[in-house]
Amino acid sequence: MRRRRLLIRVALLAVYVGLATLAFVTGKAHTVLIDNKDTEQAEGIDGVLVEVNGGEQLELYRGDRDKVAVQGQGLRVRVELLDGTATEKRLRLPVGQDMLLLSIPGLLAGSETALEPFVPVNVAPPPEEEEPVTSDGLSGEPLPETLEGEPPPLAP
Amino acid sequence: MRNLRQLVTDFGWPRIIIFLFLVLLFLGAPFVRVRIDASIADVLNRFGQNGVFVLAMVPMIQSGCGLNFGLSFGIIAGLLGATLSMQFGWHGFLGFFGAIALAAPFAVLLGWLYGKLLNKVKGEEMTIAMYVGFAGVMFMCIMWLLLPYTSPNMVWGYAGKGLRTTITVEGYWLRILNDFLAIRVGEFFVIPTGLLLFVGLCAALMWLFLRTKTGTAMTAVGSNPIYARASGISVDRMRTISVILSTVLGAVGILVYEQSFGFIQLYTAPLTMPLAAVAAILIGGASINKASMLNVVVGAFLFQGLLTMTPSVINSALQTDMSEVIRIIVSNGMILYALTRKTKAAS
Amino acid sequence: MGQANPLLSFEHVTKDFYENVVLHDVCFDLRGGEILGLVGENGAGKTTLMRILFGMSVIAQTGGYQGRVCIEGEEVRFASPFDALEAGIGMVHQEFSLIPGFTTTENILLNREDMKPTLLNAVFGDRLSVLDRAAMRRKAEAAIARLGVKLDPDTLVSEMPVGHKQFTEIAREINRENTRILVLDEPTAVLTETEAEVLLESLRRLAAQDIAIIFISHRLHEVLRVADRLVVLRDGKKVKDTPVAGVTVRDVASWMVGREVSAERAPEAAEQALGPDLLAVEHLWVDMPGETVRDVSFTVRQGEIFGIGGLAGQGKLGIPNGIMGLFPAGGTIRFQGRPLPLNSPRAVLERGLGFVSEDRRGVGLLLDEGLDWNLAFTAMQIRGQYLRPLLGGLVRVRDERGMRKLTEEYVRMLDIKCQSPRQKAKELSGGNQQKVCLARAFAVKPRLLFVSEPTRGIDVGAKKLVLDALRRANRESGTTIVMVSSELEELRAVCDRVAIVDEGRIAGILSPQADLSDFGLLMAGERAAQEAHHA
Amino acid sequence: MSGKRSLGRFFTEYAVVIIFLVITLASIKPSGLSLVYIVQEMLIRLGRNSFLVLALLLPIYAGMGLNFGMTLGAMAGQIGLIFAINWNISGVQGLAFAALLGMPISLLMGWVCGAVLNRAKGREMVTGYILAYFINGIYQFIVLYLMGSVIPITSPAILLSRGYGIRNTLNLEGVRQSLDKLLLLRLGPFALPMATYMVIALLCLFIIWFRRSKLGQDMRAVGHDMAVAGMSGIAVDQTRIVAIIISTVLACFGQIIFLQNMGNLATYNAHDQTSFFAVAAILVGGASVKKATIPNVIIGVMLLHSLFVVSPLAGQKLFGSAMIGEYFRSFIGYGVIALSLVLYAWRSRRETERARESLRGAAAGGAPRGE
Repeated sequence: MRRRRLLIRVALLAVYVGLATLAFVTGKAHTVLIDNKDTEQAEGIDGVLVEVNGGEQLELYRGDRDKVAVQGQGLRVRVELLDGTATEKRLRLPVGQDMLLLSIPGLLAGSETALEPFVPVNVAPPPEEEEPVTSDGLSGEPLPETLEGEPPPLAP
Repeated sequence: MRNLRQLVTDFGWPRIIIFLFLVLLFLGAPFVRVRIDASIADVLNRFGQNGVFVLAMVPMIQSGCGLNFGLSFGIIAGLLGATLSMQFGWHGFLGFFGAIALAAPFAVLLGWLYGKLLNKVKGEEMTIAMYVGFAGVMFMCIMWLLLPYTSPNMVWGYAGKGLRTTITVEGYWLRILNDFLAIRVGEFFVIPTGLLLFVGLCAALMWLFLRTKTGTAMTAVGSNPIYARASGISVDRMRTISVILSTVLGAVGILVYEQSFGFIQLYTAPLTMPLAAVAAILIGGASINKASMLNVVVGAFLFQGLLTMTPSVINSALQTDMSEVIRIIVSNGMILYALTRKTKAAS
Repeated sequence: MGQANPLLSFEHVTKDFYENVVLHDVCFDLRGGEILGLVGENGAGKTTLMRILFGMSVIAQTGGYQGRVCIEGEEVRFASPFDALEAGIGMVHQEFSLIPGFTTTENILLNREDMKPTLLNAVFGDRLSVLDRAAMRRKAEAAIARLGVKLDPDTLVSEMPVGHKQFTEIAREINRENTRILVLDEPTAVLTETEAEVLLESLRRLAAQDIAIIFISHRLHEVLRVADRLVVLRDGKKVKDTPVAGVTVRDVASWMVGREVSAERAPEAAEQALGPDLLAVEHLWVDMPGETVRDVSFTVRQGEIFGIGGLAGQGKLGIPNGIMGLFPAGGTIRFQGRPLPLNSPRAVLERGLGFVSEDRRGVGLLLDEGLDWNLAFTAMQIRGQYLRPLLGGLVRVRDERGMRKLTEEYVRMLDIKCQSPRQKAKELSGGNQQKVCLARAFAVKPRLLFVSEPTRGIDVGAKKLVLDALRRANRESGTTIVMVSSELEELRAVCDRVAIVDEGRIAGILSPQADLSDFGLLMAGERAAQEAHHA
Repeated sequence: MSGKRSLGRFFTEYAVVIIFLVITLASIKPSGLSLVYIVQEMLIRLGRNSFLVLALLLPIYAGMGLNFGMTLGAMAGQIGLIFAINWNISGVQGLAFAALLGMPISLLMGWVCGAVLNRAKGREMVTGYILAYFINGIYQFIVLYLMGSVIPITSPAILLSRGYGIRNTLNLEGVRQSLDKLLLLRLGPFALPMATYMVIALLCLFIIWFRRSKLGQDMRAVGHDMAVAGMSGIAVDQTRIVAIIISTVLACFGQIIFLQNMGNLATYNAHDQTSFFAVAAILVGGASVKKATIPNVIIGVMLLHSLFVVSPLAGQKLFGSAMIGEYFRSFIGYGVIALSLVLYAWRSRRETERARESLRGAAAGGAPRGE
């Protein structure tokens, strides 16, 4: 009996860790920059419609760049040219990378480096935040003036 | 060696740790360019400022009502006294002692009602005291907006009605006690003798009261209520007297605090003060049904010492505002330590 | 019904608490289906015997016991009451151990509920299985049926009459399948006559189902009616072990108390000239938990030492506590001819009545304060003594010197062993603490002094000193004393008259020289044949 | 009991609920809010707060009064959320991740809280309150100083400019209302966050099931009479600790549901008000320190929050200042907790006296009383 209970508890622990990683992997959000600039292999395409993971279509002219937030690791990109031909590609996103750059011309040309991590160079300093207000029963007043911060109402 | 160990157990380990921590801060001060004399002056000032609050804890602990989480009633009475005295435009000593005189009837009335309530409710008195106190403070917040105060110094500029959140005591009775016979040594070091004398007077009166016939009866009710009842003492009357005393001292305490601090803080300010006073008396070594003058002095000194020293020394040493967090952990830790002692719960 | 060896047997069981012996070489045995009546005065050792049987921790803490306790021949030493329960021994206490908010079924099955396992058991253990309410109900009804009483399994215990609570507790004990021995400690104390009768009837039915029963009670006529055999304990020794046939209540009473008069009775030179009635009590009732007084009337003469005796729980302690106003009371009391208000300790103290409580540590002392405090406190509060004016009489403060002088005076008089007058009361021995309580009462110079259990739990030397102090106070300063005690010997040695209280009423008042079995009879609740003449 | 007395008992029993009902109804008209808006607010707040209030039930069963120490669970939930935001996990998975991460922390906190409360029997509520502040100090130490320096927090969006310590308010953009929007049902003018309601319903089922389990029965026994439960072999202290652990873990999940609905996390203040609101709500619903049921929770949340919606505007109309409305509702909030605690303590004292009298009645059979 002892052994069986131990076995079950280990199994439960495994399920717990599994669930956590599943949530992590499927939930991880990335921002993908859709880029239509010239690159060494291919130059930008004039007028192209790009749809990522079934989201709404982005219209890009040559030299444009747009941003899309993606949930999960899978990336399904559907590119439609002015002349109507459409191609669809499936890509894997590296888990740890928050920001990535997808070059549409590179993608169409089938180059390996179409999708590579994007390191934000000069990130604008986050707005100057006020001194952290720590409060408890002994110093700052515990009860904010408005007891209930007004939440944005649910979209009716 | 034996009495050293005895001293340690009497004094209790947590208090020794805090005391050593405070000594460390004082020793470390010069290395981080913090002036020792200015710090000591600051500690003395804050000791006087909060001394009466901590003293207000003693009567209710002695009579077995436990820690007075409802001190806000005394503070409300004090605020009423202060605002009325300012409304009448009294200045200087008349202003300060007038405020005490005006606050006294409110304090006695509120104390009596609060005492009656506590007698009806045995068990979980502290939680009830806390929430009745909070409700009282909130009720006063509404009153501050409605009461017909007119003195320009206190009323909101644009509306002309309802009191400001903080009212300066400038020109009325600012530092009336602090500067009385103040001794100034060098540019930074000043001893607020008036303030210390006043606090000393209150402590002496309390020490004396505890020696009187009623005072003795009250202490007996605290240590064994059944014994007191068997000796013809009315337990409920003694507890009510101790609550009234604690509330009156609370009123005096807020006035002493304001004259030294410089501002009358209304609305939700009183919510935090009871916990600070409770933490101080417990750091001083008081238990849930026994508190002495020594506990008051040691407690107020250690607690205020902690409050003044940690921000200056720790911040400059570690370049962070860690002091806030340390103070929360230490003071609440002390209350927790007292609440989990094996003494029988307040009757 | 005889088995090979007896179901339960005590062999040469001996036990002592510090230096006084509580049980001395007790041997008796018990067969299945037999009802054994166990009787004896307070302190005769009944409770200690049961504690040994149940392996209560207090026994191990005070040095364990000698001798053997055997079940079906092999020796058993239970580490805790739970082991006893597992071995099939159930115990029904006098004060109920039931959960008021639970129904009868839930109480009967408390912590032995039937459960349906759930898949969570594998992970969190069997406390997460669901209760099988239907099975629980069936088991409860079976246990009630075995008792032969009608109990509704769904009513809440808090809404039950007292008798039903008793049956619920018994049902809980016998619900355990392997219960073979059932111990009942004063089960009929709180029951009315009819309820007691139903209880006895159900006990006989249980015995018929081969369950052995130990029936502890002071109601001798009930014991004689239901028990097959009788064991009488006195001062820790088994003095009688006989079948019930042919035994009368008078025999049992004399066995219970029959001992040669050991404490010497100082022959009074001349019968003291007793003054008029100082205290007259009519139809006094007192609501003191465990010591209820129903209807007591008596008078006490000026200068007399009036004794009140009786078994524990009969209400003798209720009398002083009620008159002194410590517990709600009613009836009319006249002191020195004038009516005395009830339920107000202050008024009674001001009229000059003093009280030394039986509960030394709980009521009698301020444990965290010094001796001077303890002694002078009542005098200060009632008489305003030991206060000195300060600031020109504006305020009166404790006169520390006066209090210390008073303390030193009484420390000498009562030979209280202490380091200094300021020593904390909790640091003194039991005997010295009792002397402090006495000194506190004497300090108020009372006209009438109630003394409750003055010698309980103190060493023999201190007992003699306390009793002498009481005699001296009575003879020298003429204090009338009402002494309440369960030590019959002391009452007969010290008092001029002794009243015996049974079930909240005075069963009778006897002279100290009266025959011991008369005392025994009164204690057992048999009304004395004729009203005892005043000595 | 005679009709009159049981009516009297009804009023004292539900005095709090009645007072609240009257005040709320009275202030609806002056607040000028449309009924549709109020009902919609009720639906949102039921989803947001019910889980937290339900977390109070188990400690009440186990006789430990109102668990002010549930704030510990709220802090654990917030720590979980901080990590979820740091690793930028969005949507319902973000909530799940936060909950999974918060669970072990709240389990540990619950164990600590239970052990401390066992050392302060008889004054559990105030000890829980102070313990919440004490752990708040440690929480601030971890979140303000360790996160970023010792604990690997990388996302610049949530770190303070000085490189370590979490900012005052975090924008829960990724997970905002993800649970509420999961199954948003449109019913006429109202939007019903069905997914949240389902999670709450699941918890209610668990509580109902739990009451019928052996552990639930032990808990009720300990709640009614600790001594008798102990004598019958129930591990009293351990049962009480389990009650607190479950309550703290539920508070952790509840806080995550609360914050996903609010949309932003006040890192250092959000948990201060959690226990106040939950306790006020359950007491307004007619619960007491010893007796609480699921209906008390539902009624309490609706009543308390409807007043919190209407009172500022009512205050504006009646007294000409919204501030009065705000203070009024804080006064009512604290007042209801004080009132119900006082009523409960006073009634239990009177009950013990009445129980004594009923005994006395039998005892004083002999002599007619006080003749």
